[in-house]
Amino acid sequence: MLDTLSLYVVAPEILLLVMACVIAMVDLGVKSRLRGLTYWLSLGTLAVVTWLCVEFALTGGSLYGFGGMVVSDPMGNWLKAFSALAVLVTLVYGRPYAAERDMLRGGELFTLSLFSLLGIFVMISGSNFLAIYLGLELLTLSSYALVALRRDHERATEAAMKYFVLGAMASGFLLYGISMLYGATGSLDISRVFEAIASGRIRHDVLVFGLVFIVAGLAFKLGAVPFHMWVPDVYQGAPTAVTLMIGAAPELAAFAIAIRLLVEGLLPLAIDWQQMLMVLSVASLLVGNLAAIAQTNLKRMLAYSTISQMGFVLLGLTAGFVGGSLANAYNAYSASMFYVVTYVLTTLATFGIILLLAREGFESEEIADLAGLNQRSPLYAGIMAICMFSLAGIPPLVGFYAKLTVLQALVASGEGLYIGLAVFAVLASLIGAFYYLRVVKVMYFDAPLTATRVTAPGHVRAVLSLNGALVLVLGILPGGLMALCGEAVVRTLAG
Amino acid sequence: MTLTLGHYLTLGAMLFALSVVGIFLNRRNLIVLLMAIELMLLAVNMNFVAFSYYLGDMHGQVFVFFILTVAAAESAIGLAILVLLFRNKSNINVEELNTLKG
Amino acid sequence: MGLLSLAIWTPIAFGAALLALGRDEQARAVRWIALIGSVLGFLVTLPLYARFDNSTAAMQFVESAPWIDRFNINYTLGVDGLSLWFVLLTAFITVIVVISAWEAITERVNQYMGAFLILSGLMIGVFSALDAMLFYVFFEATLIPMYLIIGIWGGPRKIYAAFKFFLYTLLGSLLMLVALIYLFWAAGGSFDILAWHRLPLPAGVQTLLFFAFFAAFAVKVPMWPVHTWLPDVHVEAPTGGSAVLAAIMLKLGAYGFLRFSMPIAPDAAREWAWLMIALSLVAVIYVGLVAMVQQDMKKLVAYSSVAHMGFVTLGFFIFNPLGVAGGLVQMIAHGFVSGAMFLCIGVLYDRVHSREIASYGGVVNTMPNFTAFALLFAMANCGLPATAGFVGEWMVILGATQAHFGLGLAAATALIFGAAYTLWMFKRVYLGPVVNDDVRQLTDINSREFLMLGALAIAVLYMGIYPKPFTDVMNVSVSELLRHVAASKLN
Amino acid sequence: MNLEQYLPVLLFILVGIGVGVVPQLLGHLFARGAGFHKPDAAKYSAYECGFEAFENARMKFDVRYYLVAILFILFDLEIAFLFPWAVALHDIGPVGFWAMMVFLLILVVGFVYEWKKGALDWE
Amino acid sequence: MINELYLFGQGLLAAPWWTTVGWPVVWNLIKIIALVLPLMGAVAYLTLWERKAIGFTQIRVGPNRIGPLGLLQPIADALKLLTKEIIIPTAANKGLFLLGPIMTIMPALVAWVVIPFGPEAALANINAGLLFLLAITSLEVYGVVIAGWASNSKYAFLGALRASAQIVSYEIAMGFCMVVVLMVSGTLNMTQIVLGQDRGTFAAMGLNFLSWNWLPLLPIFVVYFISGLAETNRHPFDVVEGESEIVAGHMIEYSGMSFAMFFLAEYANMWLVSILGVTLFLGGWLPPIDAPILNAIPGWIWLGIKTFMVVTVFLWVRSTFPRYRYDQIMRLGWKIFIPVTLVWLVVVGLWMQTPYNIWKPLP
Repeated sequence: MLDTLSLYVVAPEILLLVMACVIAMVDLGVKSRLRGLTYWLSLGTLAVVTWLCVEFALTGGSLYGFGGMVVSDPMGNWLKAFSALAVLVTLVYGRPYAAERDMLRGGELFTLSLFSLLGIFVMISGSNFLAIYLGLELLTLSSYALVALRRDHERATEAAMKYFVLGAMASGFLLYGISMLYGATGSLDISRVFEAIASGRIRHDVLVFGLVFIVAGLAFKLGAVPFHMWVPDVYQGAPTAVTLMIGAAPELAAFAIAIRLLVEGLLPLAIDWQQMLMVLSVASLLVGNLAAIAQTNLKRMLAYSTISQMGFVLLGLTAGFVGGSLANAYNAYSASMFYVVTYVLTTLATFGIILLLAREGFESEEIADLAGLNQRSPLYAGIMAICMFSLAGIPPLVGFYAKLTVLQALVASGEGLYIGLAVFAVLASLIGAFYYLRVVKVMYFDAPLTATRVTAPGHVRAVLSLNGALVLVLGILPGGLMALCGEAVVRTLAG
Repeated sequence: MTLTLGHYLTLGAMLFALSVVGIFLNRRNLIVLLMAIELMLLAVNMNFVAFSYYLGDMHGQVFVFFILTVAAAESAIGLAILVLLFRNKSNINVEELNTLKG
Repeated sequence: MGLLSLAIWTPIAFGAALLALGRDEQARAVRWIALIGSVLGFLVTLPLYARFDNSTAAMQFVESAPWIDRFNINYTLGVDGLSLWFVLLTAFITVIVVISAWEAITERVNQYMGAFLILSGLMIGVFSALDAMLFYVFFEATLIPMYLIIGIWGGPRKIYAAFKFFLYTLLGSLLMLVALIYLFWAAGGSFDILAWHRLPLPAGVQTLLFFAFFAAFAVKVPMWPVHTWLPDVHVEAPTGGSAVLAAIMLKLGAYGFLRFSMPIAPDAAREWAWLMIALSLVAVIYVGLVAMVQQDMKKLVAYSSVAHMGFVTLGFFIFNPLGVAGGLVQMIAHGFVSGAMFLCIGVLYDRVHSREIASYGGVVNTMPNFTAFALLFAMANCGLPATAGFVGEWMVILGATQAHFGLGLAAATALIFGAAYTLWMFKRVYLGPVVNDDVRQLTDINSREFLMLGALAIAVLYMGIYPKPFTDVMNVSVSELLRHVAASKLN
Repeated sequence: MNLEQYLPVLLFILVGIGVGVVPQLLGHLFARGAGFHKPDAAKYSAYECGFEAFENARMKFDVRYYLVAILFILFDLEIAFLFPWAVALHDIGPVGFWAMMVFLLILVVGFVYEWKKGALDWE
Repeated sequence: MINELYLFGQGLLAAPWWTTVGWPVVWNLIKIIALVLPLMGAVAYLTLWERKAIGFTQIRVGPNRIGPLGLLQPIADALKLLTKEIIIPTAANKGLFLLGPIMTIMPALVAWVVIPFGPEAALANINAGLLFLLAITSLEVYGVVIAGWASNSKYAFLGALRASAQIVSYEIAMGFCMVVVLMVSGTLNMTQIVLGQDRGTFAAMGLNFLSWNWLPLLPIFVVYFISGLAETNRHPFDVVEGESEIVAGHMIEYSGMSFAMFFLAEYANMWLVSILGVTLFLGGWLPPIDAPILNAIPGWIWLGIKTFMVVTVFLWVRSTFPRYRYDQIMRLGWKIFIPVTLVWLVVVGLWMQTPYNIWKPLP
């Protein structure tokens, strides 16, 4: 069981775990003026882990460890690399914010971030219900604590409580579904579950019963309507740095487990879950976009925007198995993957700006707080505008290609229903364009409330600029990332 | 009367339904909410143990062990958040959780 | 790097550099760099005309490079007789716009200039793209700078106008996006527009595609009844924005009809031509009447633009060489004339800060030179012979008469409306006694404005007197297009 | 599963409850029967060193009790993990042993963390 | 003889319900009563022995008025408590108030079900014996909390909080101790645990008592014993009922037989912890030295002797040590016992990986 291969497969996780513990210990030892040490140590760890995952991904094969408990495949490794990078960027953006709000005093921010990333990693590499569940819980438990990190902040604790209750309930749903599948198939191993279901010996209604709970649990985690209630509250209530921590990297993990559970495990039931996802995504697109229009709070608006964007991701997942054929599967799943990766990229920059603007004692949460940003700081206004246009799906920004790939996957199915969905999605994103434009409007057309220039530490500024530039550059040259996602999905599902 | 798998599953389903109802209908006290969540996990455990015994497969029971642990960690964090909430708001009524709206 | 790429990326590079490096403190330098960039951008388009081969309908100056492998999207550029002049027109108008903003814009000059330069490159990209996705990217990307231009430097209701502009046009083009993706799939994984031209499609699909394209292009043109965004936007946009919008952006839609709707869905185009013609006639006549009652100069010119673009679409959908070529010539002419009209209004607005016709009267007394230019452009707008406006309208009317006498008659009446509202406005603004102090204190145009209006005046006159260079370029392409459209794709 | 061995457990629980209930019942009966049952307000009020109770007994208490409870849950669960491991230690060999050592190491990290954070300090 | 009794009972009725359900229940009830009655006696006389023992350490006689040598003292106490009025305070939560004592005494008794009094003499020889024990003793804390809460009195409430915090704190250390014992014995079955101590180098030499767990696991044994003191809230860890601070802790509002339940539970628990310690560390019913004369003595007598000795140490400790402060108690539990047991757990684990492993699994 404990062979070298297994250890090799989980090498990034091991490194992450060790460093998370080390950083926790170092944090206890250092004097407060040396707090920077843990920060840089975290960044270094994340950089190394990212590099490691990229290396793994480039080797391209699928390796199983611990008797099939975990798997290291290209899709997983890329997602891990991206999520590690996302956490790294989150920490870079979030640190000045956290420092001003006395959130660094305990030093838990870095440790908990690394642990939540560890949870993400385990989720992504899990190929067994147990491993996936444990990863999920590690992620969510760390997230609960992160949300409540500002102990004296009423809204943050309230958000934490809501997040906790609904998150725990989602885990319960997921677990109940898993228990049903376990009972029906007799295994917790995803590939064995697949085989058992594919054999056709198991009663369909039992499987669907379990499936409903699994999809509901996943929908909770992804924040799809009607399981989205927690998203706006948590986005708004959590300290912005934590909002980013919850809103960026975990989306990658949620996508990964959706693929693992639904595609790798339950593909023979695709007809059933695709229908459920369709309903979820249509509802998400509709509710997310419409509710976002009514928001005045920027974080809350972005929460609803996330809901609608997740609708798009789910839409991609529905188009994999069409008319009894899997011909469209790679296309559809890689479209979703591309969507979620680019979404995370854009979200990072968006919240990066919000974090920058949030000076001490002033959260910069209202959309109106962005007024006249263009006069105060054209660079940051430009980055924010790029992100907003990207989220709205305007070319030549990366968000456009994300929508393009998903729509293309839908249309390529060649069925009227899917083309209808594509048209619906297009109309929904038109509604979406409205509220994204409103943000741009506030930044560019309104007069500024203050004249203070926005300042940031040099490296934060550099990373933020790079991030914004990437949204644009990937919009002009999206081919590489698209090919990467396609390749990763093909290799993973084929291998 | 012998106990069959169906009995255990029914019990599990009832517990689960009870906890879901508890979460959604409870408007009074957050502690009850936490208890409902624990109950939900116990319902799942019931399922797992029943299946595990029925299938003659240990993995289900191992899973239960992990669920128990996670449930403990979960309630630990839940209680901690609850304490924070109580200190900030001086009550733990579900209905009072209304600062965040929109 | 090919000529077309140069034409696209030169202004974009300058624009991006201005955005990145420009500061308000160095407004003077910014203006000069913008001017250099726009002039350079114009100069690189000249060889396109010089080296253009009139005798073939094939794409020229073609360059191609793989862009997004996964969807077989290529960076393919090329121009034919249909698109060549628009490339030049765009680059030319950009120079004019940069000059027009020299003094009018004092805040965030670098952003203004940068936006226009980038917009120019993007629009050239639209006209020269031969890959549908490339076309779409350029087509949509133009929204961003235009949105900002309207929103930042626009009038009192700029925000309303900017949103209206953005959302109206986005709605249309998103439906087109679905159509493009469908075609990609139907063509077996290709976004090559020319390949799509040859793609056989069933009638039902053609109809759906036709209307998807219609949604995008009709809004952009704009055709009645989806034209309502245009007057609002024109009124609120800054002078340069209005000029570019009227001169070029409207042409993007009309060009789209030629490049997409008609050749890809010829059967549907023929089937639904009656609708297009009907809408065009409504635009020409009804909107012409609407223009007559306007109190706001810009609004008046905006409605007149809708009417003139009605001529264009009318010409296109009568499917004869005169009509299509006439439509194209009308597009170019309207590019010069409407741009000039808006710039004239801009000249007045810079001085008086009012666009109400009622605020003016007797401008000729204080601004004689300017009034001369204004008269020329007004005449061109009514389609006076020997001006640019005449050629296109005359060709379209002739073409329409060929198709059906009634059509020609209806189109011809529009000329009367055009003359009526343009000249009435001219009379009220420029002629008569000086009506108020604002007008009394007007100073005549300076050399910069003279240069700008003069260049446009030369273009208008040249095109009116000697339109052969324009028609020569497009003849072969137009007949090829019509031959293609005439053949059914159903089998 | 050999459930027969649990029959005495069940019975013993019943007996245990009986041992709890019966004497209390007897006590009540005796006290009432013998006339010792003489309620009065002072006797039936909560003990407060002779004072009137001046505050609700359901008062706020030190958060450290919560902390102890939370830590207890975590450590107790971890003991639950150790139980099957310990029983099987003879069979699972060095790999099993070292796997648990890794687990314990992580646990110790957590333990040291809370120690240093002062979660274990009572004053 | 026991077997004959069993067969006799089974033969009383031929009906199937009797042989499969009825008689086993009756038989088990008989066994339970046969266990509970002596246990109650032992508990009662432990109180007397406590007073006597403390008396001896303080060079006085202790109770000596009622009966010869004061031997009837416990009976007198019991009668007195039985006739006392049971007070249920007005502010109390009635149902819970009455439940508190029951929840306290029940686990203290039920735990005995798995204690082996001899090789075949456990009421329930279940495989998960130790686990069951841990589970059932954990219920103890409910009684404390319920009593403290239901009384609706500050003293009771604080006392309950203190008691429960203390109990759970030491439960961790105690749990670790049991884990270590499990490691070396490789079974949860109490009987097997005892039998496992009968082997080893010293046992082969006839010095069985040196092969018992207490020697190789000496630190664990010490921790276990002290934790046992704390678990039962005995001196020097009896701050929960510290008379000078919070009078009687969670039991303050109880009187008469209700109070007696707590009292009984405490002493039953003392016995339980002692007998458990004997089972886990001191060889259970096994004779200390492999000598025929000692082997001839029945196992339950050995068990009784050892348990009595351990219980006496409880009393001895009480009369010797001053009371700990509460923070000292918590520090001892968390900061000393847990690390010590953890370290010893690792040491024993490592030891077992070496060739010098002295604990071979039972065949």
